[in-house]
Amino acid sequence: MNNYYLKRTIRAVLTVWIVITVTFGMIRLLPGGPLEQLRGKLLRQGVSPSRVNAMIESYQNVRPNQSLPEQYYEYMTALLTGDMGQSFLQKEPVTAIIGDALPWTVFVMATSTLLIFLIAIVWGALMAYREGSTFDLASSSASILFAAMPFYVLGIVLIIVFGYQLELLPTSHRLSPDVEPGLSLLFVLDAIDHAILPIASMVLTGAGLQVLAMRGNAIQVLGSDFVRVARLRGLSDRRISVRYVARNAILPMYTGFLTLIGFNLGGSIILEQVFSYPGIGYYMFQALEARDYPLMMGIFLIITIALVLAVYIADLTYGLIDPRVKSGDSRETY
Amino acid sequence: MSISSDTLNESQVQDPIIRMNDVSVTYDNGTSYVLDDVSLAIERNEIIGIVGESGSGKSMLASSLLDAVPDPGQLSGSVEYRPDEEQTVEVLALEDSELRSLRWEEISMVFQGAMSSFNPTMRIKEHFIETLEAHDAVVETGLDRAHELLEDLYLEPSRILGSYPHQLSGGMQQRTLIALSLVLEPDVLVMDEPTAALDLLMQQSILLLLRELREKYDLTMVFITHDLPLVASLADRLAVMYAFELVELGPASEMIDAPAHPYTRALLNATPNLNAPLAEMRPVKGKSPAPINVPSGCSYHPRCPLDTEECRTNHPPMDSVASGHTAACFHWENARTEIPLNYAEEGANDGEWR
Amino acid sequence: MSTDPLLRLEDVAVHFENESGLLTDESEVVRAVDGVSLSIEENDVVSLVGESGCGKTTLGKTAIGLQRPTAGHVTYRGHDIWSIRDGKSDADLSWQEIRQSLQIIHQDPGSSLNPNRRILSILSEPLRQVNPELETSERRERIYSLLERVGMSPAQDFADRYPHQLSGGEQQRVVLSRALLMNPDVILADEAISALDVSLRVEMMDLMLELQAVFDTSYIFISHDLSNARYFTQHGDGKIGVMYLGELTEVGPAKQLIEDPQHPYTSVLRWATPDLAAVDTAPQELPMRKIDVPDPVNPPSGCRFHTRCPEAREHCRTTDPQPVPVEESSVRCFRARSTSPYWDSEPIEEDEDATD
Amino acid sequence: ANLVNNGDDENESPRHVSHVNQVPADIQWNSSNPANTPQITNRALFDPFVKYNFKTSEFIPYAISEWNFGGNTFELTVRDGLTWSNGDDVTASDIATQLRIGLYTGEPYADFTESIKTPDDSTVRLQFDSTVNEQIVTFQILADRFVHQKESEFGTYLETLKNDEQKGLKELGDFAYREPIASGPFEHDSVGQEQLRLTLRDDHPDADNINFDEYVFEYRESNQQAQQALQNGAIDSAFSLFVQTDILENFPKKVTQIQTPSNWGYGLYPNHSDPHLSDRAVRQAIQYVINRAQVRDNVSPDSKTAPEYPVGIASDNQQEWLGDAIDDFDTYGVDSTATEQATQVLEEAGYKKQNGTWVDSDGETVELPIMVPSDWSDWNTATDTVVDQLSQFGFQATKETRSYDAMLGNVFPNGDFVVAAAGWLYGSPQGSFPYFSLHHQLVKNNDAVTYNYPAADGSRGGNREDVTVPARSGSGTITVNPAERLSELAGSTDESTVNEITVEQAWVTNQDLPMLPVLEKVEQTFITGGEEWDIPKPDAEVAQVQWANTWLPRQGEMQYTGN
Amino acid sequence: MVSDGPDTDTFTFETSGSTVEVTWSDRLQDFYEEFIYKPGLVAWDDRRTRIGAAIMSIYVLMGILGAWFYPAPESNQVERGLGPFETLSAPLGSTGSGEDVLGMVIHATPEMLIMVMSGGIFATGVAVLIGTVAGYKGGTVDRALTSFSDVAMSIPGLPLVMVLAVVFRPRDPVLIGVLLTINYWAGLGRSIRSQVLTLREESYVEASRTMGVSTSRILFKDIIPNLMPFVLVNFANAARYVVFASVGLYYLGVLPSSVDNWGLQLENAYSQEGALVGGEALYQLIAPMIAIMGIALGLILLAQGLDRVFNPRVRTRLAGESEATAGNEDRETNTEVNM
Ligand SMILES: Nc1ncnc2c1ncn2[C@@H]1O[C@H](COP(=O)(O)OP(=O)(O)OP(=O)(O)O)[C@@H](O)[C@H]1O
Ligand SMILES: Nc1ncnc2c1ncn2[C@@H]1O[C@H](COP(=O)(O)OP(=O)(O)OP(=O)(O)O)[C@@H](O)[C@H]1O
Ligand SMILES: [Mg+2]
Ligand SMILES: [Mg+2]
Repeated sequence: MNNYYLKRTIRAVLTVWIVITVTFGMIRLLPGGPLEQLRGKLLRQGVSPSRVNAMIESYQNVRPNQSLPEQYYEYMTALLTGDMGQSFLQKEPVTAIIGDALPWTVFVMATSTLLIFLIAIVWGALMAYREGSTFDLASSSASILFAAMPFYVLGIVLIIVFGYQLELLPTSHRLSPDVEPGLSLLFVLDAIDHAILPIASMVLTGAGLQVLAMRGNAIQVLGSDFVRVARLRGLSDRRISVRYVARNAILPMYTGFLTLIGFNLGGSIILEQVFSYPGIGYYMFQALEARDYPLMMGIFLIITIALVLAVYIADLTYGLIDPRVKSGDSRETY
Repeated sequence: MSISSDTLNESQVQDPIIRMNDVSVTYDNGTSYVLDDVSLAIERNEIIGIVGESGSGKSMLASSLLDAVPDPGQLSGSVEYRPDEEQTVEVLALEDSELRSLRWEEISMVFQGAMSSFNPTMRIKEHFIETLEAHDAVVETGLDRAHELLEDLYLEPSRILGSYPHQLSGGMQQRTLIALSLVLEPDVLVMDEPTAALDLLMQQSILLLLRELREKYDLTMVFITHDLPLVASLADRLAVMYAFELVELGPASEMIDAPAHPYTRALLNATPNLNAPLAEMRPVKGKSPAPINVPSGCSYHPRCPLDTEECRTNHPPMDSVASGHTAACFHWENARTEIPLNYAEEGANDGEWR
Repeated sequence: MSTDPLLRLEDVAVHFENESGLLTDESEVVRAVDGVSLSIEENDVVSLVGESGCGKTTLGKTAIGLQRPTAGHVTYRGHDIWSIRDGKSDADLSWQEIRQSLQIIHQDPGSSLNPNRRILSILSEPLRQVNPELETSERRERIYSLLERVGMSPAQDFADRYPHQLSGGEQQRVVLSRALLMNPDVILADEAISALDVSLRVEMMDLMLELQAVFDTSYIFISHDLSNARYFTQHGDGKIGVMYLGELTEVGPAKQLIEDPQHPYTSVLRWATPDLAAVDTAPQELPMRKIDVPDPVNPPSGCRFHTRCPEAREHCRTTDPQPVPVEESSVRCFRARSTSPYWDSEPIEEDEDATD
Repeated sequence: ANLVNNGDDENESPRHVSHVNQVPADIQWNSSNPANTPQITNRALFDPFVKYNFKTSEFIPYAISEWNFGGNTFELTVRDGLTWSNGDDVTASDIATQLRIGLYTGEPYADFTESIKTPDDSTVRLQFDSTVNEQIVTFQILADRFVHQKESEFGTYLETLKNDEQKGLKELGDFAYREPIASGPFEHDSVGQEQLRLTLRDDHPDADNINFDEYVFEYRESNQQAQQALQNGAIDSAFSLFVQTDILENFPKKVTQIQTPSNWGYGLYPNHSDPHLSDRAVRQAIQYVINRAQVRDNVSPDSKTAPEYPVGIASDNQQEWLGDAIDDFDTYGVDSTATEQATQVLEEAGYKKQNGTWVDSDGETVELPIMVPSDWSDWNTATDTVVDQLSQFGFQATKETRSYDAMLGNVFPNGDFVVAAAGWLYGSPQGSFPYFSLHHQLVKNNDAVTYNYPAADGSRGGNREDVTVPARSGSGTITVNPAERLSELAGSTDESTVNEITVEQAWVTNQDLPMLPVLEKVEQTFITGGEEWDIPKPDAEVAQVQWANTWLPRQGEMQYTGN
Repeated sequence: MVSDGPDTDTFTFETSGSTVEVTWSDRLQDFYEEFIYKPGLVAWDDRRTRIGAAIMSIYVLMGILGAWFYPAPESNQVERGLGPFETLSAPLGSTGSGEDVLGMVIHATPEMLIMVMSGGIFATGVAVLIGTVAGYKGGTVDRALTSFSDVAMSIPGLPLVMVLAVVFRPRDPVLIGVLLTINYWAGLGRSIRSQVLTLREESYVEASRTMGVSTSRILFKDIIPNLMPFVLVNFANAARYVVFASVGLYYLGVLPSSVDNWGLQLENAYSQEGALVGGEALYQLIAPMIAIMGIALGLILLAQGLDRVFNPRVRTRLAGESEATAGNEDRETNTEVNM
């Protein structure tokens, strides 16, 4: 029993470690890796070599003259103490930038994903109940249409309509200029106000296929023997729809839900760019553009960890949700 | 044909608890009959076995009893519950809520495939509780009864109730399902191939337990199977279905010893048997018809060795063979001589093994 | 080669270990087959009967080399097939030859035919294996002729269909044909008729037996139904093996086994087999103390049947009976020998042997 | 609607809202730290030494109230009554500290400055090691410089620099100045992700000219966002905003556009180490082929101009400095694709057209990938058009994009390009004085681009070599050394020498084309007037400065008049 | 019937019917039946596939014929800033630098189709390869391949792709397609593996194994054909992902703008033409948007309908062949897609 959890935990940690190592190697082995590029840049700006070295060291926790394994060791030990180095761009510790940006991204993405699944579950189940009706047909078509739209395209449309034409909603930033973060109603409302369009563009485009998936699941469950027996047993429609249909139809979507959160974090790069929403995706893009390797790697790592964690949680908890799975082994997310 | 069979049915059954009159089930807007004009009365407290090949309409018959034919099937005819009593219930005319309480409280049903009859995400106990609650029964006493039922079925009640369906073996699930179907003390238990997926030992064990349950709880049982020998020893009466119709009905012993319909006889001969001489087992030739093109006249005539012109054009009515024994065949008298049984006549007595 | 049986299983055991343990070693071992010895001669028929999960399939697959035994040996014409497989044998027999000689027919004919291939293509496969140099047209001819032989004519029409376009009986004939086209020595028929309608079973068994003569094969016939096993075995003049929880409890000629069961478990199976002639006799008591089979992960000590055996005594609880020959049979029960200490021990008291 | 009410309800103090294109919270005000230095906000926080007026071409005294050029000295007088926001006076030693730090951080005046002294509390004196041209000194010391490094804050760095230059540079470069002590009329109040709030300082000498209490910079990341904010009145002014014609037409009437020369614009830097681009004929052909007027019209005819003569001098100043000689210069066709001339120069140089594509004498195709900053949309449009023009002519031209940061960081310093888009002029206000832009083109460009021009400085991939071009008048050729000639100019106080060298070097650029000028930009500054703000006409003299929205308040020319 | 069969002693391989001969034209005919006619019939039977196929054909036509015949976009080919439907020479209007908007849409199609194909083939190809080998071989091979895809899957796709795009600046559409799906295959490979794990236990696979059929033959004959519906559906999904991701990356300027792309068109309309603020240039935004949504719609519809093409049940029924066994379940594949 516990054995599985332990093994799964070790595997998750191992995966993160491998990803760190791979990215570390990848960035370093790229033609003219970060240090080379940075060195070249600083040297040409007329900065003296010793200063260049000092700067690189502070940027990356890595001494440029060290051998690769030594650099790796130092990088890893620094990481373990929560030190991801300094951003070239912001001259701030990477952890500080991530600490500031991450909650916003998580807020937008977790809300979006949650909404996607809520809508998918309710709507998909309704469609399944009325399979073949006009409602079903119209909803199916709408789902497919929305799914055919990339979220950033819808984002642009929403910006034009609600931001520029109707001027109903802000098109950028996390907050209005005057609002200070804090536990005030104003702050909360303003934060929501700014997140509406990004969330809407994620939800509307993301829900389509999930709705169809839920519909399929629900139809399958509706046709199953145990629902028929439950009807014969005289259970109320309410109970059947909640405990029987919904519960069993949602099960296959559960892991998808958690992994989608992780996946969407990656999508935040485009979303936050479109909405100028300074979350981790926004900074990731900036870092990418400016070759700000410490920041890039830091955010990359965070997203990876989020993804691994999502899958990890999905695997560990699936057993709790679906009693048929003993301790997860037989049914894993992937 | 229906008038005579009705009267016949009535004459055989003294105290009917359910009576089906000319029940038909059609699909595809009436173009395909999957149950064709079946009339049958079920005696209170009897075990009636309904036997037929796969696809012959047995499940449809069972579902009709509870007005639970799978969509989009059309059910016609009438099903009366307690037909000769004052509060006769016309099942097919019931309101939703009335139907809801009739089912499981009066007539309950065990499906083929117990595995898929339980909600995989709920413990067994919850199935019992929700059933009790749905029928406004007192949960405590209901659970006590469940305990008792499970014990009667050779199960450990506390362990079973605390398990999820997948944690039980097939035989356990089947017995649990039977307990669940009896928890509201129904009078009639309809079982559609309750043991088809189990091995013989488990089947026989369950049959034995059913017999005990019938005694203990005064049950009427409708037992549906494609395995004639299996029910033969359990049932009081046997009904044989062929191509969506009843072709023969009679007391179990007579149905085995002296079946009248050629199909019944062929079926019995095709059944591997511990005692019959090996050389005399014969398969039933040909295929049973699909619902869309049932042969005219006697639907069995293409496979029947005795078929005549009459069989091809006329539909044989249910003819009384003996008291309480009817068969739908023009030549049932010939059948007894033309189609000898491979076990009863001579091979029967070397089967004594105990 | 002369004295060696076609196939011999010596003290074969198959244990399935459920994956586990980097750090703990609480792995579950399912003892699917334990200490089974059995031999199959040329043109033989051996039936295996027993409850669900008792290890019939596992034993059968071990016999035809689809499952590697955890312990014991499986020899084919005197050669250990797994050492040939591993290249450790110097016998002039290749794994490929063994593989071709031992074939299987599954329970569900539907699922043992690839739904995406037409019958012709499915049946070409064995010929391709056995006779790679055969011309396409000749291959076709052979297939057509065999199809007609198993009663599927016009063959050309059937050969052109997909499996789902055949009825269950026809599918099973195709499966049988496929096995036969390999020209095998042994065919494992794992519940090969259970999925068929009652009325088709005899026909199928007849066909199998009839083709046995033509193709010169032996059968290992698995069934949970004693009457089917009897029909098949008695026709084929072979033996029936009764399995319980991974062990062979009784092996013997069909007639003897059915008419004079030695092991209490065989009697139980006998009881469970419906008897048309005995319809009128009053229902008997359940001839067992429990209905459910114990968990094969923790099989009961001593005689594995003792938890359910109506005749069990204290001796059965502690000591594992060894097979003893009784006439042509071999029985794994103390009762088969009148000198056993069994007879002196106390009957088991009901209450205390609650498993789990 | 915004759920949030802008501004505090009870305190309805008038304020001016402008925009900033950096995240305000990230800005730090130490200009010696290269990260996140301010682009506009410093102009409200700190007073400029002086202000350059484009209409009069003169410096207006401000924080430096007087300056005196003495051949090899330069004296600055600090404005009387000027204070820091913490109450201290702005003293000569504050200014000296700032200028001295510049000696270490590589400010151009470091090349000729020997010492910086403070004879008294309000005077700073720079001593040069040789004679320097007055214009150059004035531009280099006064233009674009702000009173921003208070001695009490930056003095320690200067001390360290004196003792250990490396250490000092590192410390200074790492110092993030987040709560600046202001010298301007507004002081730092609060800052967040979205806005920077400055409040009026009553003790500033010009505080009386200002009748609003706050100067707020709101973060608008992109052009579009700033345009929208201006359109719907969310901001009152915007500096240096690129606005296309049709959008301009949509702006409310009250929004005034002030156009000033930027002395800067889109041009192409050939990499002179490229086998083809090292060939003058190819550069000239390209210049002939590019139809600058068409490029201008495609990008935005209102805010771009097509320079008449491809020389290293801004359009506005060409006539003034080149005088009659201008007629000798080649225009390379402003509003046409001069196919004939281009073909002619190429063929003379041994190139030929093969299957519609130009190849050199070895049969190698002339490939012209043009690298352009991806984030600058107008430059992308310009490049698209240029690419089309070049392709039609038969060059194999393509567009490549990199972020501007990447160009600055990699492409430019490493010379990692064939043709790069970059500014071909020096920029305001120095760009008004030809020395700077000629020096920029010929010797040491401002963008630190390694363009490998042989005559250029070593830091730009050159060797300070001589250049031979056809003589401007008559036949024959002249050979000059641009680096030497321009430093001669820098050291000269003689007007005719200055003129002569200017014309000569302009001629060299015109013939040799070290860079290929395409467009010049008009700086667009927007201020909302109407009912709310009282502002001058866009072409009023006082408004003709760089980014008037921070200058007009000091002059009392941007008054709040009501809601 | 067999039980009544006359001779049970001898059995010879003889055909009772006409002689069987297979000619090449027969084979061609067979091939046409199996791979073109019947799939086509099935596809055509389903409304979704029909629409999807129609949409995709439009794009293919646009990519081949359109790009061939329609003039390539070029600045100043027409008047600047034309609105849509004003002139025939630029039916959808022109940009501020006088490029024909329709031309831009059309000429972005060929590269997009190449990207989509290469990305789809790469993603599904690698997934099938890794999934089937891992699933069928089991043991160490399985563990190694599974760990490999685990790690590949744990690297966030879009960020990874962006980093690689920035570094390698791929221009070749084939390469871009591959790059975009650089770890898309991983999740797919895992689900293929688990399907193979089930398929491997199927009786018919065991039968093939028992006959001694080689592993590769089993994979190609028994396993992969059964995965085809799944693979096809996911091919379409991967293709859609490639469309979305490539347009997004072109829009952000992460991919080098060496070819025409709808993303570049969007970005130009957005940031250069002021489509947001002014509203006049909105049509320049709408044209590429419709192009993007159209192709995505086509791919989704195809994916939804495609899995039926490989379902022999549906196929034979539609081809009018007899069907002996009852039960004609039409499978609906639940498409679960990310992005
Ligand atoms: N939903 C349906 N639509 C159309 N025909 C149906 C439907 N359900 C069942 N049938 C047909 O009705 C006929 C009778 O079915 P039924 O399930 O009663 O057979 P059965 O005797 O119970 O067979 P089995 O032994 O296989 O359970 C069959 O031919 C079947 O194909
Ligand atoms: N691959 C396997 N891994 C683990 N346990 C297995 C495996 N195969 C079979 N078993 C277990 O071994 C035991 C014997 O299985 P087997 O399939 O041989 O029984 P059987 O007699 O054929 O049963 P049935 O009649 O149900 O087919 C069962 O308990 C089964 O759960
Ligand atoms: Mg049924
Ligand atoms: Mg088995």
